Amino acid sequence: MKHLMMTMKASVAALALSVGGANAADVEVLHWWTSGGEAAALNVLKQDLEGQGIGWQDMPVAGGGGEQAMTVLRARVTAGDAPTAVQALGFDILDWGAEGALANLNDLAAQEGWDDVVPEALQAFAKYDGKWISAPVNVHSTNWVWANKAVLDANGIAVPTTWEEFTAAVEALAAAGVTPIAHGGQAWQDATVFDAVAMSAGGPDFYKAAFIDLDEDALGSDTMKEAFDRMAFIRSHVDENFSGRDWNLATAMVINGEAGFQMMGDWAKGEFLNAGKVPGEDFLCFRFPGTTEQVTFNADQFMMFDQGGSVSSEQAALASAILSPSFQIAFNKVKGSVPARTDVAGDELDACGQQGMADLAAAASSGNLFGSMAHGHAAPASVKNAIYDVVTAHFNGEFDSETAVAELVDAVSIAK
Amino acid sequence: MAVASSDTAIRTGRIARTFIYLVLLLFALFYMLPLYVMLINSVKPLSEITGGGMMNLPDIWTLEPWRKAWSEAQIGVQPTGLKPYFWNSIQMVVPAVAISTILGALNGYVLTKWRFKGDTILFGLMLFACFIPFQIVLIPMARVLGVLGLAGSTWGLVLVHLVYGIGFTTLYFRNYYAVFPTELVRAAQIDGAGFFQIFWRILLPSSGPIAVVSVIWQFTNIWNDFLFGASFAAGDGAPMTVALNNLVQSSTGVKEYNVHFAGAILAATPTLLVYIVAGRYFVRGLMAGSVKG
Amino acid sequence: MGFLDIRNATKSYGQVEVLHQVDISVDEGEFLVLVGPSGCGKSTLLNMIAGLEDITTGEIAIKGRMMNGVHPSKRNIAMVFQSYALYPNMTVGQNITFGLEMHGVAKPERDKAMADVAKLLQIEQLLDRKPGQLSGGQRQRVAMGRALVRNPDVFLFDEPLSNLDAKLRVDMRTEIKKLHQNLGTTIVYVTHDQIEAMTLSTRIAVMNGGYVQQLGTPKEIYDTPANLFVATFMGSPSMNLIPVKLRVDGNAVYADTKNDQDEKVSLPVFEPSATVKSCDGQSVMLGIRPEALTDPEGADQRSTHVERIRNTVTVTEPAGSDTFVATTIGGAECVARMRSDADVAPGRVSEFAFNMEKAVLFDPKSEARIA
Amino acid sequence: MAVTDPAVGASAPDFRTRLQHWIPKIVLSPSLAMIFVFVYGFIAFTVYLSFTDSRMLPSFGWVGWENYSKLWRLSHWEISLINMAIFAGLYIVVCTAIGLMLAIFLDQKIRGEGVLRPLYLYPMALSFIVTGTAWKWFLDPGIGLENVMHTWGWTSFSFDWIKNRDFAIYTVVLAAVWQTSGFVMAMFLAGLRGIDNEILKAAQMDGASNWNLYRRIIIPQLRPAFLSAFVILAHLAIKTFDLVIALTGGGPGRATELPATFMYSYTFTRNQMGIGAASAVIMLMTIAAIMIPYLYAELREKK
Repeated sequence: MKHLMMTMKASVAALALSVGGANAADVEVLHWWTSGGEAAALNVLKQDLEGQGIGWQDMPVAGGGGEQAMTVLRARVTAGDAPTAVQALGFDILDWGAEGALANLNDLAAQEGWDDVVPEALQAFAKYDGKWISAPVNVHSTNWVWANKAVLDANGIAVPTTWEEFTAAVEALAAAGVTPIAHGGQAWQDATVFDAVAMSAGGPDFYKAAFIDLDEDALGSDTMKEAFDRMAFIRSHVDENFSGRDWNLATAMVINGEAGFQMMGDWAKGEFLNAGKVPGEDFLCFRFPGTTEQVTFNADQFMMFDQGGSVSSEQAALASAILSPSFQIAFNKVKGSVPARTDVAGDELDACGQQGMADLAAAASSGNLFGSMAHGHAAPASVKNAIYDVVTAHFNGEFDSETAVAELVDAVSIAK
Repeated sequence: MAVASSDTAIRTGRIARTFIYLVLLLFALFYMLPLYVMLINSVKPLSEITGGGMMNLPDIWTLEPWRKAWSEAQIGVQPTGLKPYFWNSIQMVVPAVAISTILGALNGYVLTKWRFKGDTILFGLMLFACFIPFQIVLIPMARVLGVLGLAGSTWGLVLVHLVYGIGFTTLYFRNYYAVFPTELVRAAQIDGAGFFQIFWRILLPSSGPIAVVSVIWQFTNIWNDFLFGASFAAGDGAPMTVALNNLVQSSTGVKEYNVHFAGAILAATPTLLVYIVAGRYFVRGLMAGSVKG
Repeated sequence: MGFLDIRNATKSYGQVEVLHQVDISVDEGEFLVLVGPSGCGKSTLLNMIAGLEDITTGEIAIKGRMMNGVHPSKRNIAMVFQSYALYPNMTVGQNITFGLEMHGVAKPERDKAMADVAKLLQIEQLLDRKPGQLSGGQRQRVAMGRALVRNPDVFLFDEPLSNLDAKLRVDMRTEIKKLHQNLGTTIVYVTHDQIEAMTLSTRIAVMNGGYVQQLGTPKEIYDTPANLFVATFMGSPSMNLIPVKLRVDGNAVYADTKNDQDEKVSLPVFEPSATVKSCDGQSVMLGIRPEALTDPEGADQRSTHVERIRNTVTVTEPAGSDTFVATTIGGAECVARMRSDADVAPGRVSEFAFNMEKAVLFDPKSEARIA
Repeated sequence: MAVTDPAVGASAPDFRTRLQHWIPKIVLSPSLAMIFVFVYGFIAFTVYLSFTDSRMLPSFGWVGWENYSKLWRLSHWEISLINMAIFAGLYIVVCTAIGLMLAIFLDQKIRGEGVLRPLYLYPMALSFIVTGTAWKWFLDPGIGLENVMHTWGWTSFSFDWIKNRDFAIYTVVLAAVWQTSGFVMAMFLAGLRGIDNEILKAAQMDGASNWNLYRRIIIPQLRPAFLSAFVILAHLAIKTFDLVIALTGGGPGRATELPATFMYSYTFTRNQMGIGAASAVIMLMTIAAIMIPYLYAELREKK
């Protein structure tokens, strides 16, 4: 009993200072990178820190693209026991920033010149109110198409660069008896495709107006209806069993030559490499037709929770290690994404990776880099999920395109 | 089971019996199916799975996925397998099951043998508590655990499972003790036994069957819980289900289904064992009270 | 002041009073039986004596020591339950000594007490068995052993024989009576069986509806029941009740009614009291037990007041030692207890002898006996 | 005389008696305290949250009924309620029917009962984190049952419910029934074994056929088992969450959303805690509407 009372007192004191639960010289890291390659890559970071005498308390919570981890994070923060660093995406970072729960990394950022090397569109999610609050690890771009080269060659199809070429290619594959598009019918996968389709249908300005500014006119426009019509086209060229399928099983269809294309983020590359395929020879990677200039992205970052008003030395070391060029390359080589800083050399990456880096740099400088709606980098979670609802309902035939547009306007207005 | 029904009065004809056996076997197949899928795929190389034919027997049999799931698979940044988390779960489950069963037994004892005004209402309130969806308690629970200084500790988890299990254990024991002769308690009182002596010497020795029901129920629920385990355990103190989830779920990584299934069966082994070992007492326990009301 | 005193004890559950103002004083060595139909409050009263139920108002004292609020184990009582309440997980020996163990009696003493009791009840060979392995009669003995070993001031029995078959019940009844005579203990015994009450007790409290209807020796209860309830509840077959009209004629009082041939019948009341005499012209109930309504040859030879009535026999029930004969007098169904060789047959008119010395009168409105 | 205590003679209850009087309440109190804080306290907190503008974390700006009006405007919520009605209704009825049937069949002195019983019971022991995947595969027309039937030559066989918006909810029922019907079977089996055989013999003397014997004599006597099964099943139906997440993720589209998944998603992944809390309150009220009459009837009867 006495012991309990003491623990209580201690914890109340800890709450008052809002100090995390990990030991003084430890960092506790909440993340959802538990699959083989990702975890191994993260282990690089762990060893780096341990080399500096900083212990690493691992707190992995996988599931649902970080949804589980975010739930757990809320429980931890509510309990007054926030982890030191937390993997997070897009608006979640800004929301935590708005809660005032995150540490200000500006000193470190200035010292290491983050402002100059991290693309502006990405900075929008790493800074809140002018303060750096998280350390970006990578940039995933989501508007990739993955194709089986043998299948394309067999049907005499070149890499399509416009929507028209794409529809022709798809129909050619369908005529040849191959499933044209491999797709997994989960809300986030539907939305990933929708991102790219909307971008190709209406161009970057439309994309920004609709998904970032949430402009009602754009959301309710004929262009949006066109986007939904294109989704319907895609829906009619996926196989019957698409519903509920995991994305990597869809990727396996492309790998096995059962399907021609898959629209998926750059993490799909890992599946190809894992199956022993070589980029450019066995499989092709290219931007979704009609979005060749643009890059929609999502970026993994590590938010640093406030440790009593200042950045602890462990956090600084962790953040510094995350943004170090060597880690950026080592990690992204495994992850399939590209480094969050544009100043590192990409020689070690494969062909697709190098193209990704080049695209990113180009898009960043030409103002064509946009946060992905599907991955929570365009609008807050409530809006994102509201859009998911409509896109998925439409994709599964619940709405026709016209209804979908009306529902979209309505859903976004409720969620805003 | 050779109780009570050794003298069933019902006789069935030959055709009816054949039909009954057929139905029973069909259902046995139905219940076995998912386990079959899991077992079969846990002994195949990954290439056979992604190559299709998930219902087929393996071409190459391998125990590699099992070894990997147990001791090598990546759970967090380190390739520890499920092994270390097994012990975490045990540390959490054993006290939580033991305490909730004992408290449930004591509550059932009080509510049936030491009745007082308003006890029925209190019991109703405890029973209704069983129905609370766990998702809604997550945030306030986190706060309370934080204030108690139990956040991120095994004892915090034990407390959580205790709170949400006690309604059920109380229900089981109450129904069981309701048909336990009150005269025995009165006789013991006259003999000079006190509250705890009566419980310990008279009721508890006769509570075997219902204790089995309570333990099975609690063990299964607590062992399989994910939400609380993920939210209230610190990283390396996480229970088995959280580790399993980390093994199985990965949004953007390669999915090794054979390892996942091996891990799933490993994680389920203790509960399966409990059902197989204690299963025969289970029906007896249910019979002894909980369904008689 | 008696050995066990119950003074104005009442019991209420919330607003409902289930036991009203019970006043009983029991002397040392007495065998008090509480008898009545189920729900009459007899078990509640017993539980109050045991301390298993609170006393709402009033007092209960044993050996002059106030028992209100005293824990059952501190009252130095022992109780035998209807279901025997043997602890199923303990052996017979452990069952018997459990109470001693709880009272901190040392093991050697316990064993000796157990051996004595086991010898007394002839259950030595059962000591290592579990209650589940015993027959009904054996369990009954063990339950009594458990009570005896405590050597209490008062024994409480709660319908201890009702779970036994008929033959065993009679045997155990005799055995309990012997134990009482040999040990001279004070016993309070609850039963709904009036024969048990009559055979065992030194005094009976007949209870109904939460009231003690009559408290007295078995003879008093049987011969001079205080009211209609006691009259009908005690005795088997129960007392005949014939509606009559009282007629005072000088010093004599007659009970007038009609036989089943519609002839007027006048039965002279034996030694009428002043109260009876004051009831001229009133309709009352004449109570007469079957054994006081016989064939003329079977009538009590010592009785000087035997009246004869001719009436039609409706049913005869030969019971071996006696023959019970049903007839209708004054519109009421009556049973006469005749000798087994009495010359009666259904449908025939026979003579019925009334032993008026045993007859009693009741006021039908208040149901009380007119003394 | 074994024990007497001449010292005590006062009319006030002695210490031990008073202690004995309080011990039961003292023993009960920790459980009650826990229930009151962790269940009823939290329910009160949730009710309060449902009237606030909480989004990511609880906040305490009062917004009145706004969350409720938003909630009832969401077609998503409507779908999840309809699904709940379909799911709970079917799940409870089918589980009860299968459980009862298996129990009756198993009660016919079946050889191998000892093997069959654990086979029926074991699904309850598994968590859905992974059996969900097994089910998903099995139900998937491309790789599961339909595919197997096709390879066996029955090419017209079609079983694609999990991919079909109108039928997907039934696959959720199927998997849920798989998990709990064995447990219900055990409850009924226990009930059957507790029935007095003499009654059955008497009924047979009266010339009742087996069918009538069960319909008229045995099943009516299983009332307590029915009630217990109902409570357990109703409680599991309301809490069904993992199953949907693992099996369909709420899809295809939103076809298998249930209130529990709705609440979780609004509270935790959509940062609309106020609406999530409002949906939780509606859920609790529904549970209360079903359970309180039941509890009232059950507990009053036993008194």
